[in-house]
Amino acid sequence: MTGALGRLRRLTPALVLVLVGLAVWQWYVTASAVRPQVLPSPLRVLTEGWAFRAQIWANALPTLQVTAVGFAVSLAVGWAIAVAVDFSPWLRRALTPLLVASQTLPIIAIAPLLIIWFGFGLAPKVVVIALVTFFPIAVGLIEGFGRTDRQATNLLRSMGASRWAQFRYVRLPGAMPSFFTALRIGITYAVTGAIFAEYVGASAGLGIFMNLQKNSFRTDLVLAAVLVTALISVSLYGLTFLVQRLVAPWSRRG
Amino acid sequence: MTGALGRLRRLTPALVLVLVGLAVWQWYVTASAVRPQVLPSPLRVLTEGWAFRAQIWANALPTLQVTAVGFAVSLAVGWAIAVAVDFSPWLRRALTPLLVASQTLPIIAIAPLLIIWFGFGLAPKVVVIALVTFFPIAVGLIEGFGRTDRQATNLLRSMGASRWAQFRYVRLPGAMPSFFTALRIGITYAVTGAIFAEYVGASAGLGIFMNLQKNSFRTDLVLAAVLVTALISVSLYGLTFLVQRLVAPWSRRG
Amino acid sequence: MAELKGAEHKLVIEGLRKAFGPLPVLDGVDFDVAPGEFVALVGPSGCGKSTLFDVVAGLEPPDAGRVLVDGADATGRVDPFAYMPQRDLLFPWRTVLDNTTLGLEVAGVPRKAARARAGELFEPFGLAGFEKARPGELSGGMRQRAALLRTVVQDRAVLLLDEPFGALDALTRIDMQLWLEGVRAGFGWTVLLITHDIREAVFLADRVLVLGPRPTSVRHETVVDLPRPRDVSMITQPRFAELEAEVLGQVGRGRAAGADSEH
Amino acid sequence: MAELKGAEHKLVIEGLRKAFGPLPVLDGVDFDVAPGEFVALVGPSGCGKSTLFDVVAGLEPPDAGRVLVDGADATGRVDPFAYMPQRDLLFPWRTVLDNTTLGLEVAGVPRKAARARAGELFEPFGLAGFEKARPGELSGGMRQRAALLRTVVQDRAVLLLDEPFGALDALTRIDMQLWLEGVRAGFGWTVLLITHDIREAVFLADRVLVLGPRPTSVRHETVVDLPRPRDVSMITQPRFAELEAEVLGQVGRGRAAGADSEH
Amino acid sequence: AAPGGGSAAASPSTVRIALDWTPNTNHTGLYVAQQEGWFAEAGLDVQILPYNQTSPDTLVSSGAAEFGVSFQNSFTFSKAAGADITSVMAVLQHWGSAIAVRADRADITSPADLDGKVYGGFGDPGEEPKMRAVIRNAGGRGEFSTVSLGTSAYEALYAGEVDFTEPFVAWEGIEAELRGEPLRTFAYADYGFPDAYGVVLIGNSPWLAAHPEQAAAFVRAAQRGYQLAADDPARAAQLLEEANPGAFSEPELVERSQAMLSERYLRDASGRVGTQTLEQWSGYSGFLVDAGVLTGPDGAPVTTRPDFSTWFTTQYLAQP
Ligand SMILES: Nc1ncnc2c1ncn2[C@@H]1O[C@H](COP(=O)(O)OP(=O)(O)OP(=O)(O)O)[C@@H](O)[C@H]1O
Ligand SMILES: Nc1ncnc2c1ncn2[C@@H]1O[C@H](COP(=O)(O)OP(=O)(O)OP(=O)(O)O)[C@@H](O)[C@H]1O
Ligand SMILES: [Mg+2]
Ligand SMILES: [Mg+2]
Repeated sequence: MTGALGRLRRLTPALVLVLVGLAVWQWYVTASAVRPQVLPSPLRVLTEGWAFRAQIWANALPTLQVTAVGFAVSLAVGWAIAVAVDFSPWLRRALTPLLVASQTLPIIAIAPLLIIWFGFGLAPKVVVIALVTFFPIAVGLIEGFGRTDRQATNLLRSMGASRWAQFRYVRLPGAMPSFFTALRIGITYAVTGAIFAEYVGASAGLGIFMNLQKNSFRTDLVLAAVLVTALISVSLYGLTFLVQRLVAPWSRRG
Repeated sequence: MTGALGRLRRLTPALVLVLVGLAVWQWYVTASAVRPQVLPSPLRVLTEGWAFRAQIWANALPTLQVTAVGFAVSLAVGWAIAVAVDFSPWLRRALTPLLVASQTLPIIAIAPLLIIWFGFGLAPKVVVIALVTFFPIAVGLIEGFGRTDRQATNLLRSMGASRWAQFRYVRLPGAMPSFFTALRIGITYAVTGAIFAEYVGASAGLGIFMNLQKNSFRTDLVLAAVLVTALISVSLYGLTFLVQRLVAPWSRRG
Repeated sequence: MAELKGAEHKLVIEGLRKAFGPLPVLDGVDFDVAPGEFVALVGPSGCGKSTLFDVVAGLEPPDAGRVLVDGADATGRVDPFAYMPQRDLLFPWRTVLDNTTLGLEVAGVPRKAARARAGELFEPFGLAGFEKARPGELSGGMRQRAALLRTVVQDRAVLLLDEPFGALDALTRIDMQLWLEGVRAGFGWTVLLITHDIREAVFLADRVLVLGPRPTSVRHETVVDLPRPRDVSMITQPRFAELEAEVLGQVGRGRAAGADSEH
Repeated sequence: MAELKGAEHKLVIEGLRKAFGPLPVLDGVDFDVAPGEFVALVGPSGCGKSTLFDVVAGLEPPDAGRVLVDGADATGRVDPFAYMPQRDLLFPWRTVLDNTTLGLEVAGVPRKAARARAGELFEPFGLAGFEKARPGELSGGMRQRAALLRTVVQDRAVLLLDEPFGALDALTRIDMQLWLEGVRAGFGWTVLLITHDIREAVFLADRVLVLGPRPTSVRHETVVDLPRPRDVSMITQPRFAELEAEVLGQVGRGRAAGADSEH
Repeated sequence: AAPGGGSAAASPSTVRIALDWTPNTNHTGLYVAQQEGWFAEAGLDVQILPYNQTSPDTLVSSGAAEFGVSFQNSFTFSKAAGADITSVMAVLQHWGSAIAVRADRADITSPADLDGKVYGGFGDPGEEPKMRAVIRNAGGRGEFSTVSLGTSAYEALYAGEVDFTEPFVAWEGIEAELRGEPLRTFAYADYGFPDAYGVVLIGNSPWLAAHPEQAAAFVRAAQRGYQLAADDPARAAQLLEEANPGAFSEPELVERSQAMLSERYLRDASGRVGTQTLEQWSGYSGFLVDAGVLTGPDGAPVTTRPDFSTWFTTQYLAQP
C-alpha cells in the first residue's frame, strides 16, 4: 500500500461517498425542479464555478495569504500562552478563564472596534483568525503538557534538570500527540476564520466573493467558492499528518 | 486549600487580571472621551446591563436552552461518528475528509438552505450548534481511541475480548483524557455557536438581543450581553472539570 | 503425524518463525507440552522469548509454523491461553480489584461474581487491603502480583507467564511459587513460564527448555526428575544443584555460540 | 554529632519518615555509607524501598529526618545522585542512544560528546546495533540495560539503582554485575542497590542492609567480608553461602514479624 | 409551480412575512396593522417571522414565507435570477439611503469630490455601478476603491477609515445627529440618478395567483398601517415599540425616524401610500440591466430589459 497508488486507494472510500452524495443531490434537484437560487445542482456548481475560475482564483489567493499569516500568529500566540501557563500556576489560574471568555466574543459585535483599532489592512483579519484558532491549540498544548507522567518528570529532576529542561525533554515531546490533535482542529477553523474575517472588512477574498454572489442570488457561485474553501481546508488538514510524520514520527500509531 | 475559601482563592489571579484590565479600560474611556457607541466604559456596561437585566435574562434563557439541546446533539453526533470510525477503517477514510470539509462550510452561505429546510423552530439552531461543536469532539475522540497502547490491546485480545470489549475496556477509558480536552474546546464554542445560530433565525435569545441593540447603536448593551455570554461559557467550561472528576477521576493529574 | 503427536499433547509448537522487518527473531521453534505439564523457558535477554509467547497466544501471526492445542490447529487462537505479559499493564482507570477481574468480565462473568472470585486471591497474593487502590499507588512487586492474579483467575487451560516473579523479593517469590505449585495440580493447568531465575525454573518445572540467542530456537531440554509436590527443602538436595548446573551450562553454551549475533 | 559523623561518611541517612496519606511507609530509616562503598538493600515487596530512594534522591520530601552528603545537609538535593528508577522510563520520542544521553544533555554536555560517551557503553551493555532503534523495539531486558546505561553514564558521586538487573537472564546479569564491579572502583562511585536477589546482593556489596516490612526501617546489617575484586568463583565458596544464608534468615525474620501489617 | 422547498402555510388564512432586518421604522405599517387588529379583522393570521440571515426574496420565492420586506435593488437581482416573486406595494417611495460623508469633511462638497476616495460598502453588486454613475453625473470620473465592511461601515466612516458610505438616512443618519456627529448626504436623485423604491413589500407569485382575496386583504391592511404611520408618526412609533418590547433602547431615534419617514418617504407625489409606477421600476432596474450586472436563471448575463410591468402590481391596493 505504499506509493502514489496506495495513497490514492486509501482515498477511495471518501471519493465513493462524495460521488454517491453528489449523485443523490443531482437527482433530487432534477426531480424536484427546485430553483437554483435555493439549491443549484452539483453539475451547475461545477460548470459555473469553472466558468468563473479566474475570479475565484483571484479571490482565493488573498484568502490563502490571510489564512497563512493569521494561522502563524495563532500558532505563536497559542504556544506562548500554553508555555507561559505551564510554567506558572499563577498565570494558569489567571489566564484560563480569560482564554475561555475570549472565545465567547461574538466577532460581529467587536468587528467595528477591530476596524477602528486596526484599519482594514491585514491586521484585523489576522486578529480574527488568531482569535478563532489559537484556542484549541492553546488548550491542546496546555493539557498535553499537564498529562506528563509524574515519574518521568521525577527522572528528569533526578538528573538535575531545571524546570526548563524538564519542559524541553519531557513535557514538550510528551505533548506532541495532543498538539497535533489540536493543530488539526485549529487549522480546520483557519480558512473559515479567514472567510469570516473578510466580512469584517476586505476588498477581495473568498468571503467577499461569496457575499457578493449571495447578494446577486448566485447560490451556485457561492457553493463553488465553498467547494474551493473545503478543498483548501482538507489539504491543510492532510498536511498536518505530513508535518507530524516529520516532526514527531513516534507519535503516530503504526 | 479545600472548601469554598480555597476555591475562591484559586480564582484570585483571574480576578486580579480582570480588574486591572477593567481599570485600564475605564481610565482610557474617561481620558480619551471616546464615544460610547464606539467603546462604552465598563461602568456604563455594568450599570446599563443591570438596568436591562430583566430583558437580558429573558433572552439568556432561550439561548441556554438552544445551547443545551444543540450541544447534546453535538455530543451524540461526535460520539457516534468517532465510534463508527474507530470500528471501521473504511468509514475512517470515507468520513474524515467529509468531517473536515463540514467545518469549512461558511454558515452564512448555507443559512438560507437551513431556514428553508428546517423552518424557524429549534431545528436550524441545533444544526448550527452541532455543526460548530461536534468536530473537536469527534476528532478528540478519534485520536484518543487511536492512541491506545498496542500491548494493552493485545492483553485484551489474549483474554478473548471481542473488538467491542477491547473498545469498552481499553480504548474507551484510554480516550477519556483526549475526550475531556476536546469537550472543553467544544463547549466553549457551544454558546458562541448558539448566538451565531440565532442570527440564522430566532425570535429571542442573546444573539437577537445583541443584534437589536447593535442596530439601535447601544454598544454598551451589546457588551453587557457579551459579558453574560462569557460568564455562561466560563461556567460551562468549569463544569467539564467537575464532570471529569466524577467520570474519570484518574485522568487528571494529582 | 503431527495430528497423531498432537493427540497425546496439550500443546504442540511446530517450526515457528518470525522476523521483525529485517531482524529474524524466531528461527524455527519446536517443542511440545503434555497436559498438566509445567515447562520453563530460559534464554538470553532479547533472544525472542516474549515474541514466542506473543505468537503462541495468537497475538502475532508467525511467518511460518503452527500451534496445535489438543491436536487441533490453534494458530492465531487466543482462547486456550491465559497470558501474563512482561509489562504489568494495569489500567489506571480501574481499581486494583477491577484490574484483576478484567479477564472474567471480558469472559462474561457477572461483575459481582468476578469480584468475589478475584477478591479471594488478594490474601494469598499479599494484596489484601489494596483492593480499592489505584495501580499507581502500588509498589513494583505489588503490581506484578496483581498482574499474575489477573491472569490465573481467568482459569484457562494453558498459562503463559512471562517473568511473573521478576520484581519480587526472594521470600515473596517463594511464597508465590509455592502457591502456584499448589493450585496448579488441582486445576490441571498446563503452564509455560519464562524466567531468568534458573533456580526458579528447576524448582517449578517438569522440563526446562533452553533457548539460544536471537534468532532463537530450542537448544536444549532438561527434564527435572524431582518428585512432586516440590517443597523448599529440595533446593538444598544435590540433584537440584546438578540440574541447576546443567541448565546454567546450556544457557552459557548457547550464549557463547550466539555472541556475535547480539553485537 | 551528626556533622562529625557525616564528615567521615559519603552519605548519612537520618531518621527518615514518610507516609502516603494514612499509609506509613518509612518508619525512621537510619544508615550511613562510606565513600566508595557498595551497599545493597533487600526487603519484602512493597515495604518502601523505592520510596526510600525517592526521598534520598530528593524527589519526595520526607515527613521527618534528613539526608547528609559529605557531611552537609542534602535533603531535597538531586545533584549528588544518579537514580535508576524501577520502571525503565525510556521515552518513545528518542532513539535508544538519545535516551541514554539524556542525563548528559541535561547536564549541558554537547550532544556529540554525549553520544560518543554513551555510545562506547553500547558494546559492553549488549546493545550494539540498537543505537537508532526506538525503545518499543527492545525486549524487556534490553530496555533495562539501556536505563542502567543512562544512569551510570551521568557519572555522579552516588548511584541509586532500583533493581537494575531484575529483567536479565542469569548470564547477562552476571556480565552486567561484573562490569559494574569492574568500573565502580575506578570511578570511585558510591553505590546503593535495591535487589531481590540475595546472591546478587552478597556478590556485589560491601554491606547488605535488610529492611523490615512496611512501615519499614533497617532491621539488620550484614558486612560482606569477601575480598575485592570479586569474581564468579567466589559464589561457590563456603563463606559466600554462609553470608547468603544469614541475609536470607534476616529477611525471613523481618517478614514474619511484619506479616500482620501487610494484610 | 407549487412553492418549492419550504413548508406551506397551515391554512390559506395563515400569512407569514419575512423581515429584511431587525424590526425598525421601515416595518411600522405591518406592526401597526397587527397591533390595531386589522389583519385579524381581514380574517388573516399573520406571523411576522423572526429576522434571519436568509434574504426575504429567497424565503418568499421558495414559499417559506408568503410575503417579505425587500428593496427594489435586491428585488431586481433576485427577480432577474428567476425568483418567483412580485412587488405588491412600495413602502418607501424613494431611495431610503444616500451617499454620506462626515459633515466635517470640507474637502467633499459634491459626489464629484469622491474620486480617488475609499467607499465602505456592503458587498451589494449594485452599489459600485450606482456610485460610479452618481459621481460621473456630478462631474467626476467615477474612480474610487471599495472595501466591503457590512455594518461596520458606519464606524469606519466616523473613524476616518473610509471616506463615504451609504446609510439609511432615516436611521443611521438620525443616529449620527443624535450622537452629535452629523453626516453630509448626497441624494442620488439630485444628480440625475434614477429614483427607486427604498423598501417594497413582495409576495410569492404563485401564492398570490392562488389566493387573490387573502392577498388583497393582507396588502390593504398593511397599506392602512403605513397610512397611519404617515398620518400620525408618533402613535405609529408607539405601536411599533409596543409590538417589540425591549427592542428599542433609544425611543428618540424611533420617533424622529418615524417622523422623517412620514414627512419625506411614505407618500407619493399625490399623497398616497403604497403606490408603484412602471416609470420608477424601469428607471433604476433598467439602469442595472444596462450596467450589465444582472444574471439570468441560467447564469448568463441579462442584456435586454424585461417587461417590468410584470414585476409589480398595484391591484391589491385599496382604491383611492
Ligand atoms: N504515590 C503513592 N501513593 C500512595 N501510595 C504509594 C505511592 N507510592 C508508593 N505507595 C505505597 O507505598 C508502599 C511502598 O511502596 P514502594 O514502591 O516504596 O515499595 P518497594 O519496597 O519498592 O516494593 P517493590 O519491591 O515491590 O518495588 C506500598 O504499599 C505502596 O502502595
Ligand atoms: N515490535 C517490535 N518491533 C521490532 N522489533 C521488536 C519488536 N518486539 C521485539 N523486537 C525485537 O525482537 C527481539 C526479541 O525480543 P523479545 O522481547 O522477544 O525478547 P525476550 O527474549 O523476551 O527478551 P527479555 O528477556 O529481555 O524480555 C529483540 O531484539 C527486540 O528488539
Ligand atoms: Mg521478554
Ligand atoms: Mg520498588
